[in-house]
Amino acid sequence: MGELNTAMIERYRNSFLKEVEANVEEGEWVKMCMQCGVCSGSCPLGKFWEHPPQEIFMMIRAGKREAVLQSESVWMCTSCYNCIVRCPRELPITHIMHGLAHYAKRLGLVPKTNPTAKFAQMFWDNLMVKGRVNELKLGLALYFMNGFGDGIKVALKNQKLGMAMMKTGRMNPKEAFGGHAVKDLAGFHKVLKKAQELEDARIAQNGPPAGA
Amino acid sequence: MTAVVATNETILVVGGGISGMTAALEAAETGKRVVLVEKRPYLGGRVSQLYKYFPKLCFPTCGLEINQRRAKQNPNLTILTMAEVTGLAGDKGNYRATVKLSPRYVNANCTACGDCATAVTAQFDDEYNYGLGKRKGAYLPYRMAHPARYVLDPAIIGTPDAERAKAACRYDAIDLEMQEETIDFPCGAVIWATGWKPYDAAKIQPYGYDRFANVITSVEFERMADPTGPTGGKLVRPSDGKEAKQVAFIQCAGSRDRNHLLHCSRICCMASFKQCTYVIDAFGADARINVYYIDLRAIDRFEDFYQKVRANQNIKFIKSKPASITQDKDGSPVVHGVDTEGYQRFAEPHDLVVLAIGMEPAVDPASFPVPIVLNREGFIEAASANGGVFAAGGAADALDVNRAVQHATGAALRAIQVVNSVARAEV
Amino acid sequence: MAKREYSFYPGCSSQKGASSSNYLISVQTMCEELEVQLNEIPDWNCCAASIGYAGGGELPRLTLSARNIALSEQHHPGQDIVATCAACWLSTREAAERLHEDQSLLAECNTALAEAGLKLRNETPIKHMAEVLIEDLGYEALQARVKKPLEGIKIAGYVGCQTNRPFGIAGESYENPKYLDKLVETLGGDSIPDYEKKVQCCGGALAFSEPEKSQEMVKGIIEAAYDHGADLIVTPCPVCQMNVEVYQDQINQTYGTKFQMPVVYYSTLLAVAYGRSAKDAALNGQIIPAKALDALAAK
Amino acid sequence: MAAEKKLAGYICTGCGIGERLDAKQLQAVATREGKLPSVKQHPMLCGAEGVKLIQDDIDAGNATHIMIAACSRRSKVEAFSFPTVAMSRANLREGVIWSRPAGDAHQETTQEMADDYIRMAAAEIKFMTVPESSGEQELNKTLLVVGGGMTGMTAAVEAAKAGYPVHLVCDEPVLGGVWKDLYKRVPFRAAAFDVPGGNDVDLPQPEDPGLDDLIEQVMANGRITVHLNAKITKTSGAPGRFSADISVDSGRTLTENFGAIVQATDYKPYDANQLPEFAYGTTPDVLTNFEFERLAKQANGAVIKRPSDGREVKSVAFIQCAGQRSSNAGHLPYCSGFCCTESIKQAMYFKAQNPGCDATILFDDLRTPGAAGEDFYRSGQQAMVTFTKGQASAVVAADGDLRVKFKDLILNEDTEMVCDLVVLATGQVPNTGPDPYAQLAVDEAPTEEEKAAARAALAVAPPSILNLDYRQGTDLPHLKHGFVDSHFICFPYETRRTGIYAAGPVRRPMDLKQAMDDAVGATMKAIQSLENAARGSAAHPRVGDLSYPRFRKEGCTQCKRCTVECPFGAINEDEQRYPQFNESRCRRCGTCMGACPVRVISFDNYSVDTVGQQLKAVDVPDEFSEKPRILCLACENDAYPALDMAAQSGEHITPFVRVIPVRCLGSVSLSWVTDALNSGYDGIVLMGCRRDDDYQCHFVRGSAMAAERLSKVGDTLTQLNLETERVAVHEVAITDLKRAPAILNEMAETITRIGMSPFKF
Repeated sequence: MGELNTAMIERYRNSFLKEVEANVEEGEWVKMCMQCGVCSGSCPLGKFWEHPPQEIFMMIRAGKREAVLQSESVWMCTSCYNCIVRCPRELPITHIMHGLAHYAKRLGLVPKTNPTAKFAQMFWDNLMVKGRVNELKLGLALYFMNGFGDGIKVALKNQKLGMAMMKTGRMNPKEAFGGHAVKDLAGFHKVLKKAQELEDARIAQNGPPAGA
Repeated sequence: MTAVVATNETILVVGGGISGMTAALEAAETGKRVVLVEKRPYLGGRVSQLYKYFPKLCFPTCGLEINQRRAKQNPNLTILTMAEVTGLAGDKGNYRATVKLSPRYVNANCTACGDCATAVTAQFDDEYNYGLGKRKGAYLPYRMAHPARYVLDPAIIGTPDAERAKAACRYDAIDLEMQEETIDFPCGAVIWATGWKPYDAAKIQPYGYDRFANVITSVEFERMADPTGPTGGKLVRPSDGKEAKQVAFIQCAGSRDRNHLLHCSRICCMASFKQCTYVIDAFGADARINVYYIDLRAIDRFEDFYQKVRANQNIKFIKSKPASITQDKDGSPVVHGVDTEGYQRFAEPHDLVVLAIGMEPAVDPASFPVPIVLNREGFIEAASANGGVFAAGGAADALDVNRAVQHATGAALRAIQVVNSVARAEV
Repeated sequence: MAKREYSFYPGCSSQKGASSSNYLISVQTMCEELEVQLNEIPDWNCCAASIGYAGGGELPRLTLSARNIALSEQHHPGQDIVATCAACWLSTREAAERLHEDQSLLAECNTALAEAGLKLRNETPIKHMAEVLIEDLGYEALQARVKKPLEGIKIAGYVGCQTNRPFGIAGESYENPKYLDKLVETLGGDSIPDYEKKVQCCGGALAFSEPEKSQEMVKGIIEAAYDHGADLIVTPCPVCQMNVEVYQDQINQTYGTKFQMPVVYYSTLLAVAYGRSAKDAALNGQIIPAKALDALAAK
Repeated sequence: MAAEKKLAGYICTGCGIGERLDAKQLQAVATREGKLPSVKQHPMLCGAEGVKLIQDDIDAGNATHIMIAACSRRSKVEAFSFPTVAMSRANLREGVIWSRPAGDAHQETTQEMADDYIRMAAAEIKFMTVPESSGEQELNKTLLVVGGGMTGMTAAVEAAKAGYPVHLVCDEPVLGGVWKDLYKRVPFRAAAFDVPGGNDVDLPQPEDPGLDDLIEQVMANGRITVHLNAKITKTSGAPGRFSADISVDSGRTLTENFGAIVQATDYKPYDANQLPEFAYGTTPDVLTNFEFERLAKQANGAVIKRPSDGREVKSVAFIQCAGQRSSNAGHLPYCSGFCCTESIKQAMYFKAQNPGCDATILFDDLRTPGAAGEDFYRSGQQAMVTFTKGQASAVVAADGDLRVKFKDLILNEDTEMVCDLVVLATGQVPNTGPDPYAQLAVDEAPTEEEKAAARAALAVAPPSILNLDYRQGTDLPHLKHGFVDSHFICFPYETRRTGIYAAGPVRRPMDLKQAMDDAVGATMKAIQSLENAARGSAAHPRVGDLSYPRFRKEGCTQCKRCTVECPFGAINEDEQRYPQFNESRCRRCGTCMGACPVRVISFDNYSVDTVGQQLKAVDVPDEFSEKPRILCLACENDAYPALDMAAQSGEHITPFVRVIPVRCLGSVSLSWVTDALNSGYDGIVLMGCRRDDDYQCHFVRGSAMAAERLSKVGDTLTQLNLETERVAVHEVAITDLKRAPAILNEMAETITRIGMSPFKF
């Protein structure tokens, strides 16, 4: 995706705000922020933020492209919607955060070690396979996402939990083989493939012409 | 039956607050006949509930005394209290107004001696003090009320209290048979000065006005600071009556917020600066004040006052719209948020949080007697489509007292232009 | 009363052998009692929840929900869609609204759906089960069927995020929703109206990827429940239920706490109060047993 | 007015007066000592029956001067309204029975209090007459509007609409003034009410300034006479009879008569040469908001080019508060109020012409109040104007670019921005004449440096605009920062030069919409003042008062104190240097009366006698009676109501005080003080309004003047070798319900401490 990144840099020169407006889901709202900070104060993960939402919006205006797209912060949103319901300008902050994260991923700027980015991707890949999430496979994949050794550690840490889940019928080993799936899988895949094409097409011709 | 002498050269002023009083007096003192209609039992509106004015820190009752004297002495002015305009027929230069008069149960004989209040027992929330205190069922709305005439709360009519009140009056001033009446009279122009109301703070859920005793509104704080108010001028925590030395002022409480009021209410920043001085006057060096704001709007010459307040070391200004308020174990409201200047998180406990509450226009489009041009914020726009109806003061925009009076004075001329043209037409 | 019918969207985690399969069981029991018939949307797919955003762009994610709604409209015309999972409900309803606002997106969606011969009319109301209970049925109807009041059981109503924001239950505030408390009282239990963590996010989205963060958040939620003397926590959201219940051991290890706070679904409460067995109420699905309810169910 | 005085007294025994006091005794006092031939009592004088009792006597010609002993003069005003007769009121309710505890212990002294108030009111009425207007008045409906800008033109048009002719004087060859360079104006209206699709749909956009339309209205209006390139070289007279010399550049001068005047001279753009840090003057690509507006007007919607090299502007920065809100030398200390929305508007010019252009506004506090203001802010954001909370420190011009150095206050970092053009949001400087009191300021300055400052101010004083032929100077007095605003929050059009009203940015900084609104209000007041002048009635705050200063020329020593002390500069001096009162300029505060050492100035209804005789009428017991007498002269607007309301709320005062309301402490004649001391009063308390910079005296300087005069009373006391504590001056506010009575009680204690006055007979 490196070339898309370069293309975007070229296309939007100095205006990161315009780039966000054109390419990020709900990005056209960023300009309406009045820097009151209610979102930053409302985020339950606030204290973990390097850059809280309102600051990210300011950074976007200030053209801090890399700092924003490579920040761990945009991956920290738990979709609790506190910010959205409190924002005096009704910015869809949750979606903008997700949009930024997705855009960063498209451009290949996601910090390599960000666990949520990885998990989120796994989750998507997982559901894309059979149209429904396979918790067991997702869980296993997750344990091993940072390599085999690490995975074992995590697995052991969660072993007790795993047993309990199975005992209560809330985890099923059989899911490892086959598992729940959408019946019309072919149709499902066709639909999603098409959606992806349309999306890519839109992004490709999005935004003002180069040099604007 | 209340009789009103009026012609289509008469100016009808709706609302007896500072704007309505001003418009009415300016027109009357120019020689025009004016009928002033006020919903409350007395004139003065919201300014009568203020302790001080910014930026001079002088007392609203001072100017009110002058305006009331002007009103008492002016033969051109007819004042109807406990009255509401329910209808307006006709058009510019030729209206007919319908006015509903609610019974006061006290007639002009009243000498304001107060015997009836002594006689009755039932108590009610005192609306003049925004419910912070109680009043009797027979009451003088407040000490300087004009007309200086007692009122009987409709709730005591038909109860022994009503009889007690009647029995106590030596001037045959209490008339329990008084009925609501509807009158109508002509007028040439209408000045709509129904002012504003404080935005319902309970709707601002993150701040817990409805959950935490020590979160109050700026209008309530104003009553608290008034020596004649419910706490005798003491700044205290409603929860336990302890002195409120650590006070937070939260700006834009309801204003500049698409979940509440779209507009900036203009007065709140200055009002909070003023109220900061109350806290400083009360506790001096022990006062600790945090003002949380988005933009500080001390416009034009008000800047002087802002700088004066800003210079006080015990007052901190934090550029932040607080996210939420919680309550700690001893009932202190804790303000949570982020200082956006350099990103600092805070969770500050205070004795008292004052919400600088926004101004909601007291203009109800649903019940407005004629078609009227409103803006998105609900204020009346100046528009020729409004015919001979002119908004004055808080009905037209979020205005401080000075600007409201300025605007109302202009509205008086607009009305005079109409009735003067009527006059010439009739010559 | 005539049976109410809904087009039902269970969601991945309610499937047999999945993390909230117990939720589904108790919901089915509850619905039997309330004469509510759930018609599962045939061949529904995952909604991508609120974590699908990394891999899935806007349109693909919307299309997932669009497919579900389209299927429902095709097979259960005229029936409101009801979801039990907060995330499923939210994604689906959000998608529906987004596609309402943005006609070009709707068009693209339908182009994609056409690949499988589907069409989205997008005219179906999308409800959470809590809305069905409170708005469609009402507290009175819920109370009428109570056989075993939850007397003496103190229950913290943990609403969490996604049934509450941004849509929420009609008439409830984002900051202090009372519907779970009212529900508890309706069932004869003791509510904790001033449970201050009732809308605090549990960090579910990070439970797998950054457990240390989410578990710290969960800790606060459980602590507050203990502070108010709660016997158990009730929640309307599978992510919350799972996240708040199952990590208590690990939290105890990390923080040296001794948490053993049962976390149940409202549907479990209703099933028990309506006199159904522990099994029907899916109490056997509790990793931390809800003893008070077990006892009551056993009576 | 009947030539023969028919005195009559009426005593009300209602509201507990009858129970608490011996009415027979009161009656006796009124007849025997008060010498009122007819005295009647009624249990409810304010009732229909009581009022009829009085009215009948008046109608029968048996009462031309009436004394009403009942409640305070502030109560039952409408009931006791007998405009055809002179009336005095003895305050027995608030002033006596409500101010005193009940019970035998207090009965004697309380009764004495009441008796005295009867004596006082009876004495007062003998010296009152019903005021009649002097008869000089005539109605002159023509207004003079000074200033041809949008403010002045609005004033002219609105006055004309009300039927009042106007002469509009503009010192430039064309109308428009400072507003004529406007390309567009900040929208006057907020977003429309009923637009579907959410709050950010159809937000207000910059709109046509409406200048041409207004000019057309002015020119087309038959009631408006326009004088271009004209100046006012002399203004004399008073409301209803102003006379102004209007000189046009041809050298011709015409003299016109006017009823009232509106000064709408707007503002002068701030001189940005005081802002070298922003490279103003070193590169043409740094402009003020005023200069840029001109540039935009020339471009008229086409590409906006850089003055330096004609290159299209692709990035522009607006620096807010440039040379404003700052204590630096040469900067404006105030906020000009219009610049935030002005910059948003100007930034939108670029966006409208080329959405790709980057426009950034560097602000500290964005001030867009009200409904329209906040809508316009969102409108600017929607147009993708970038708003950055930052403090600009410098602008550097280097190789064709401008580098704006600033601190980003949100991101908390010192940074810079490169752009093609920089616009400085500079402020408004009021376009007023010299402050008439600038000279006085020099004289009165306590310290040397303040004197120096005052002299400096005097040195750079602007040329006169009105050229008033007034004893107290040529122009409207300044309030602060050179603005001629009113000092009263409740009375924004209060003026210290009766009949002359300021409108627009001469009063305070403001934007175009406010200026035009303000013009309407000022015009209203101007019209009102000429109408009242025609009736011989006073202007605010004593509208309806027909009295005016009468003076005994033969007694006048030409000391000029009245002409100097009049807070409204109403009094001139005639050829023989006698005071010339210009009654329609007079506000009836009586400061001249208080100033006059020879007591030759008086009003029909308020004079040295109406008060002097009251204090003499009081019965002063001898030295050994242990019944001191304290005189309290209280401002009728604040102190007196405070005492009334204190009584109403149950506060008690010493029975030894006798309170006399005065129009203003400025009207207090020192003779009253000396008379009181000579006739054996033991203490004197004077209650006036706050008089510092935040003065609350409704006659502006009255309270201050009184304080100044009374500061010398100490000497008098020492000469009489009396203790100086016997006379005290206090600032009392209408809210001092506890303090006002306390002050009186303290004086009583002081007397007990220092003993009775030896001057008793």
